[in-house]
Amino acid sequence: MALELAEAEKGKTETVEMNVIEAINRAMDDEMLHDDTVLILGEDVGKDGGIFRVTDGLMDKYGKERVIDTPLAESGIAGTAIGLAVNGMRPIAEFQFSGFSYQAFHQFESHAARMRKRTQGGITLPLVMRMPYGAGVRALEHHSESRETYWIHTPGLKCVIPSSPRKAYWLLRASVRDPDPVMWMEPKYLYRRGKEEFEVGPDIGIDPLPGALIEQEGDDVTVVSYGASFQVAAKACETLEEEKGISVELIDIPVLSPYDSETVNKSVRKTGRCVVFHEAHRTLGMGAEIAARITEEEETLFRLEAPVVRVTAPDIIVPLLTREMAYLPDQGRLVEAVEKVMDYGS
Amino acid sequence: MALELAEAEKGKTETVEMNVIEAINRAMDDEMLHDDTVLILGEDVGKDGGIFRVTDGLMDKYGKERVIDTPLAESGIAGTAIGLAVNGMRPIAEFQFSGFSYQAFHQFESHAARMRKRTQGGITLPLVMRMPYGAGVRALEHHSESRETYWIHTPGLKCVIPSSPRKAYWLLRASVRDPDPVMWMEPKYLYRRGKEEFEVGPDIGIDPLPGALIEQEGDDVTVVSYGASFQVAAKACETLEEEKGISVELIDIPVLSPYDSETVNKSVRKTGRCVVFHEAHRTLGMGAEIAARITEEEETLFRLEAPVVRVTAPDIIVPLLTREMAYLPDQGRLVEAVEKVMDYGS
Amino acid sequence: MEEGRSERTVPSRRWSDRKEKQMPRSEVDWPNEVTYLQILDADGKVDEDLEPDLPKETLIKLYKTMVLVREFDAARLRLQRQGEIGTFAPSTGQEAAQLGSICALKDSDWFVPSFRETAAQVWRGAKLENDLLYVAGFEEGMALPEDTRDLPISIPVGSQVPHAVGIAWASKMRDEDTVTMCYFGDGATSEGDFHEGLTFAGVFEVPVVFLNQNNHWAISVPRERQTASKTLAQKALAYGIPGVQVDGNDVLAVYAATKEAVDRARDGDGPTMIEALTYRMGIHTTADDPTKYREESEVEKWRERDPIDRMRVYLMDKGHMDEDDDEAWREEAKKEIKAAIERYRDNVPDDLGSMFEHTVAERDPYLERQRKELMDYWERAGVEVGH
Amino acid sequence: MEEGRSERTVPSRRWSDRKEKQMPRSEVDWPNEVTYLQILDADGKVDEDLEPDLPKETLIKLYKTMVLVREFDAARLRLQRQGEIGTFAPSTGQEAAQLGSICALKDSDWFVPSFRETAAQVWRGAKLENDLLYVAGFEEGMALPEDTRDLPISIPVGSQVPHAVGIAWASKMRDEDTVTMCYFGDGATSEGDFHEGLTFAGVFEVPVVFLNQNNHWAISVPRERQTASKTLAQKALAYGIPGVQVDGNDVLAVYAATKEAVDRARDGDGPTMIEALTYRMGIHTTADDPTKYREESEVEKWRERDPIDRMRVYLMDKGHMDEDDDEAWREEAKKEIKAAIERYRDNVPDDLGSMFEHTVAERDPYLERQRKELMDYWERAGVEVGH
Ligand SMILES: Cc1ncc(C[n+]2csc(CCOP(=O)(O)OP(=O)(O)O)c2C)c(N)n1
Ligand SMILES: Cc1ncc(C[n+]2csc(CCOP(=O)(O)OP(=O)(O)O)c2C)c(N)n1
Ligand SMILES: [Mg+2]
Ligand SMILES: [Mg+2]
Repeated sequence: MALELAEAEKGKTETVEMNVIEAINRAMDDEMLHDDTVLILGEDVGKDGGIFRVTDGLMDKYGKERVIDTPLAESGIAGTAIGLAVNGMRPIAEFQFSGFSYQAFHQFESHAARMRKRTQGGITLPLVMRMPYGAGVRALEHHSESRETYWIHTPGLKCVIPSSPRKAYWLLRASVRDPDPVMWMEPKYLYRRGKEEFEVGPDIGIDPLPGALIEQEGDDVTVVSYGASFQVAAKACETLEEEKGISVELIDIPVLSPYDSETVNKSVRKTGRCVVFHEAHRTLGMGAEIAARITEEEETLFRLEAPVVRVTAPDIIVPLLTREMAYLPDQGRLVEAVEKVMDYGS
Repeated sequence: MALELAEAEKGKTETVEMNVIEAINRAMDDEMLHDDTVLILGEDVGKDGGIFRVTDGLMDKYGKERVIDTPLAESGIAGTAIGLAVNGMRPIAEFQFSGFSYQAFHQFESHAARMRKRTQGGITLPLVMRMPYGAGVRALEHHSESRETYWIHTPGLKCVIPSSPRKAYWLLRASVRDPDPVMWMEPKYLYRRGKEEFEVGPDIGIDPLPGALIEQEGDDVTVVSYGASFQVAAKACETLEEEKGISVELIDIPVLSPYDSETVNKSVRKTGRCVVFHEAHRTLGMGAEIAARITEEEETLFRLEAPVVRVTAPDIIVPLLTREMAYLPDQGRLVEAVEKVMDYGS
Repeated sequence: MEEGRSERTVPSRRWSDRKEKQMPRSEVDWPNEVTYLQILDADGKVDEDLEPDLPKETLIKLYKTMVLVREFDAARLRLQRQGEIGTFAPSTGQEAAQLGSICALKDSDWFVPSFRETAAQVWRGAKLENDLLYVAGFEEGMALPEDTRDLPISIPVGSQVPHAVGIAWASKMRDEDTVTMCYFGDGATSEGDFHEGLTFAGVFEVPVVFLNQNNHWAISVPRERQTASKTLAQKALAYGIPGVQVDGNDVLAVYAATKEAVDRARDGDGPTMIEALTYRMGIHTTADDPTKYREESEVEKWRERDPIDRMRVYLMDKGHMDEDDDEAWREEAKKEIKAAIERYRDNVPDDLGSMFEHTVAERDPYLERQRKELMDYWERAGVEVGH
Repeated sequence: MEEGRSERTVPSRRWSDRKEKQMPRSEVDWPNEVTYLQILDADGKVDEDLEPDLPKETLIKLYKTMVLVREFDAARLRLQRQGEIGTFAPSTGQEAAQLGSICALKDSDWFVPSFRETAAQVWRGAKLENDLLYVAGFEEGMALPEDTRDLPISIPVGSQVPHAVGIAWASKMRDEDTVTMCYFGDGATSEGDFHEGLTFAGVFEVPVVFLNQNNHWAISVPRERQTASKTLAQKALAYGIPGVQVDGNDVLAVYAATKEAVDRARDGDGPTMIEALTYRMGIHTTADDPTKYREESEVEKWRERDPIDRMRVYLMDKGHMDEDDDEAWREEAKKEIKAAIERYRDNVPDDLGSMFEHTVAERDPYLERQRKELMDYWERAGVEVGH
C-alpha cells in the first residue's frame, strides 16, 4: 500500500454538515485512512467518482489500486470481492443499482453467506456490498426497487439500510468493520435530501451495528420504518403529534437482518398498536416479518388493540417516473393509517 | 417438428398409479403431445433423462430438438427460454437444483417477471422454470434449500409447489398452459415417496392454477402448508384427530404466488387458530405473509384465540445430511404446536 | 486512429518475452482469423472494389434516418434539460453502426436492442412519440403490438443476448428463414450473459447476428480497461463463432459485413459476431458528465470521422444529393420531431391505476384490494400523475 | 486419440465454405497461438529433451499420492454403497492432472478447488478423515484453520473462479510473490463466472493459474456439446490470457506446463490458463449412471492412457521403483485409508445444536430462541444426529 498518511490526519476529528452522499463518501474515506486493508471496487467508482459521486475524490486520494474501476461484470465484482476478503482485505464492492446486483445473486447466496459456515469459522468475509435502492429519483426501469427481502431471507447475510447522513456514516463504518458480509442498501431518495451535522474522523469510536432504534418515544402507536421511508414516517409522526395529538413511538430498524424484534415487540406491548411503513412490496416485505413476530408472541398479540397495518408499496413492478411518487407510500397514507388504528377500541 | 403422433394417442385417457417423478414426467409427456410448442431444456435432461430421471424417455420420444441438453449455464438456460417463449414456444426449463437457479436470478427478476409489463401485454412469456428443492434426500450442500420467498416477493412471477403426484401432474400442466412465467418448485423429498392413482391423458381437461385448497375441513384449528411439508402436515393432522380428537382444517397452498389469503383467512375466522408449517426459513418465509394477512384484517385478527404459530426450519443454512432431518420441521413439532395453540382459551 | 481503431493499446501481455523460458510445444491448429473491413475511408472516399450494391432510395433513407436521429437526440436533450422527460441514452456518433446493420434485416427478422439503439428502432418503425412517452416516464410508450418482432430495450447490460439466441433458436426449430439481430456494447462483452448467450449460439448454431457496438466506453471505463483482449471480435472465436471487425462509422462497411452475416445465418450456417468500431460522441446518458473521465481531444479525433459527414461526402460524390437536399432533409427531420413532440404532449396519460395492469394475466384479489386502497387514497388526497 | 485429444470433433462451422462469398478484408494481427504439450507418451515413454527436472522423492511422492487417492475413491465408493457416507465426486483417471499441477505450488500459494480435487487436496495436506466426515454429512469435516491457504470445495460450478482471481489480486496488492491456482472442469467454462473471472484476471494481470481439467464430460454432456470452440485453451485468448493444452494424463507435461505458468505468475507476468486433457473414468458422482449416456468403448480407450500406469512405466524405466515397491506402496495406502476410516468413525459427532453455529459472528436473540426451541424439542422427542 503505497499511500503515506500523516498520522495527524488520522487522529483528527471535526464536526461537519453532510448529506447522505457526503456522509457515505466520508465514511469510506475515514475507514480507508483507519484501515489500509479497506478498498473499493465497482463500475465507475474510480475516475468517475461513481455515477452518484458517492466515491468522488477517493481514487485521487488512495490511488487506483485501492479505488478500482472494474469491468462491467457484477458476479466478477462480488466474486473477486469475496476472494479479496478471503485474502486479508476488507472490500467495499459497489453495485451500481440494487437492480443489477442480481447478476451476482449466486455469489451472495452460495458463497458470501456461507463461507463462515463452510469453513467452520476458518475463513470469514468482512465485506460490504453497497447498492443504491429505491424509487423517487426519476430513474429508469430496474433502478427503483426495494428488495431487501432477498437478503433478509438469506441466512449468513446481514442487511443494513441507513435513514440519515449521520446514521449512514456510522453504520457504514460499522458495516466495514463487521466480520460478516453486509448487504448495504443506500436510499438514493435521501442522497441529496437534507444535511445533518455530526462528528467525524478516521479514528473516532464506532459502535458496532445496532438493534432497532427508538427514535421517538410515544404511547399510542408504534410506527416501524427504515431507509428512505423512515424520513417520510418521521414527518408524518410530527403531523400526527401536532395536528392530531397522537403520541407515536417511532422506531427505525437500520439493521434489517438480524431483525431486533425484541425492541419492536416491547414497544407494541406498550402501545397496543403497530403500523409498518416501507417502500418494499407488501407481500413478504419486511412488514410481513414484523407482523408475524408480533402475532406469534402471545404477550404481544393479546395486547393488540388494532390490526397491524402495513403501509407499503403495492405488489407491482415499480412504475416509470411519472407514477413512481404515487406508487411510493407517502406521509398522507401513513397519517391515515395511524388515525385508523387509533379508531379501534376508542 | 418432426414428431408424428397418432391422433389416437392424443385422445386416450387412462388411470395410472404414479409417484411424483412419474407424474411430472407424464405431465410433460402429455403436454408435449397436446401442444407441439412445448419443449424441455436444461442440463442433463436429454440423454441422461435428468439426474432424478424426471425427463426420462422424453428425448427418445420427442427427439433432441424438443428435449434439449444444454451447456452448463443457467442464465443461458433461463435467457434462451425467455427468447424461445417470445418467439412462440412454451419452454419448460429445468434448473438442476433450485440452489443453482440463482445464476439466472437476474433473468427471472429483470425479464421473465417484466416482459408483459414492459411491452404492455404485447409479449407474454408462457414458460415454466422447473427446479427441485428442499431437504431430506441426503444431498450435498446448496441442494436442499427452500427459498420460494425469492419468487413470491417478485411481482410478475408465479410460484407453484405441488404436494402429491396427482397435484404435480395437474398443476404442472396448468403451469405450462399459464400465460405467465411460473417458478415451479419440485419437492424432491416426495419424488419417490408414495404413489397416487389418477386419470391422465394428453387431451383431458386441465383446470387452471387454483387458489388455496381445503384438503380437510375442521373446526378447531387451521393448519396451512405446502410442498413436501404438506404431506408431513397431513400425517400430523391424522394423529391429532385420532389421538387427541382435535379437528384440523388442513389447507394446501400449491400456488404461493399469487397467494389466496381469502380462503385461508376465512378458515381462520372459523377456527380462531392458525399454525403454518413449512421448511423454508422462519424469517420472511411464507408463514410471515400468512400471519401478516391474518393480522392486518380486523375481522380475522379479532377472531384469533391463540398466536399464529410458525413451525418452520430455523434461520440457518441447511445442515449436511446427518443433521438435515433434525433441521426439517417434523410431525412431532406440528403436533406439539397444534396442541399448544389449542390450550389457549380453553 | 488508422482504420477506425483506437490508438490506445491493451497493456502488453509480455507473452513472447517468455518464449525463451518455455519448452518447445506443438502448435494447435484452430480457426483463429479475425478480419477488418472498411469501405468508406475517413474522408468518405469509397473503395469501389468493395462498394456494396445498395439502391439509391435505401442510401438516402439511411442518410435521412441518421439525420433524424441525430436531431432527435438534440431535441430530447433539450426536453430533458427542461425537466420534461427523464434519462435516455443518445445514439449520436453511432448512427452508421446501427443503421448500416439494421437495414440488412427484413421486416420478418427479429431485432433485439440494447438501450442505445434509437436509430435502429426508428428504422424498424418505432414512433418518436412513443419513445418520448417512455422517456417521459409513461409505460404507455412501451406498448408493442402482439405480433411484434422487436424486443423492448434491455437495460440490464448484456442480459438480452441469450434472449436473442432463444428467439433465433425458435425460428430454426420451425425451419423459418428468419434471422435475429442482437445489439450490445463493448461493456456488455464482460457480462456472463454475453458468454452464456454466445456459448448457446455456437452449440446450437442458431441464426443470430451479434452486433457489438464498440463505442470505446462503458460509462467511464475505456475499452482497454474492460478486457485485456486485443479486439472484441476475437471473443467470438471462443465460441466457435466467426468474429469480424468493421469500421463502425462507415455505413457501407457495416452494411456489407452485416449483410454477409445475415445471409450466412439465413442459409443455416450459424451465428456471426461483428465488432463495429465506433464512438460515443456525447454523454453516456443525461445523468453523465464525460469530462470527469475522458479527454476532449479524443472526442475531437472521432469527430473527424463522423458517420454522417462521411456518408454525406459519399452521397454527394455519387450525385445522390446536394447541399440543398441536405438542408431540406434536416428541416424535414426537425418538423417531424416537432410534430412527434406535439403528438406525445397531446397523448400524455393522466391515470394512475394503470400501474396495476400487465403484472400477470389474471387479477389477484389481494392485489385488487391494494389497487382499490390506493385509488381511493389518490382520489382523497388528490395525488396525480407526475406529482 | 493421438496426443490425448478426443477423437470427436466439434460440428463443422462451415467457416471457410463461405470464404468465396465474402469480400476481401484485411487480417487483424493478434496473439492467437495455442500450444500442446506432451512429455510421456501413451505408453509412458519419456521425451528426454522435455523431461522436467523433478527430484526422485517428489516423483515418488506424486506416484504414491496417485495410488492413495485412487484407493481412497474405491474405499469411499464402498462406504457410500453401504450407506455410511453420502455423495462424492471421484478423481479416478484425473490424478495426473491434479497432482502434476498442484505440486508446482508452494505451501504459501493459494489453492482454489472445484469439487473433484481430492488428489490435489490430499497433496495440500487435507486429512482423509475430514473428507470422510464431510462426505458422511458432518460440517466438522469442513473445518479449515484460520491461516489456511486452501479454499473449501466449490459446488456451484465455476463460481470459485472469481474468488481465485480476488485472492491472487490481494497478493499482488501486497506485493507478495504468492500464486493462486484455480481448478475447474470443462463444463465450468460455459458458466458466466468463468467469463467474468477471466476477464478480471486479464485486466488486472493477477498472479493466478487457471487449471482446467477437461475430463470430456459434464455429467452427461460431452465436451463437444458444451461449446463449439475447438479447444478450451483458446478461450483464454478472449481475455488476453495465454492458453495452453497439455496431455492431462501425463504427469510430467502437466507439471512442466503448470510450473511455467506458476513461474510466470510469480514473476508478475500475469495469468495463464491450462487445459489438461483427461478423462472422468468413472461415475460423475455416486448419484450418476454413466451407462445412460456414454459408450464403454470410449472409457476403454482412455483406460489405456491411465495416468498411474504411465507414471509407473516411467518410474520403473528410470529405476526409481520396482514391482515390489508398487505392491508395498499400495498396501501402505490401504492401511492409511483404513486408519483414516477408523479415525473418522471414532470422531463422529453426536450433537445437533452445532447446526446453529457459524452463521454470523454474533448470536441473534431470535435465532437463539429458535435454537432453544429446537434443542428442547429434540430432547423431548429423542431426535438424534443422522436419524
Ligand atoms: C447489469 C448492469 N450493470 C450495470 C448497469 C449500469 N450501466 C448502464 S449502461 C452501462 C455501461 C454500458 O456500456 P456498454 O455496454 O459499452 O454500452 P454503451 O453504454 O457504451 O452503449 C452501465 C455500467 C446496467 N444497466 N446493467
Ligand atoms: C451452477 C451449477 N449448476 C449445476 C450444477 C450441477 N452439477 C454439478 S457437477 C456438474 C457438471 C460439472 O462438469 P465439469 O465442470 O466438466 O466438472 P466435472 O464434473 O467433469 O469434474 C453439474 C451440472 C452445479 N453444481 N452448479
Ligand atoms: Mg460502450
Ligand atoms: Mg468435466
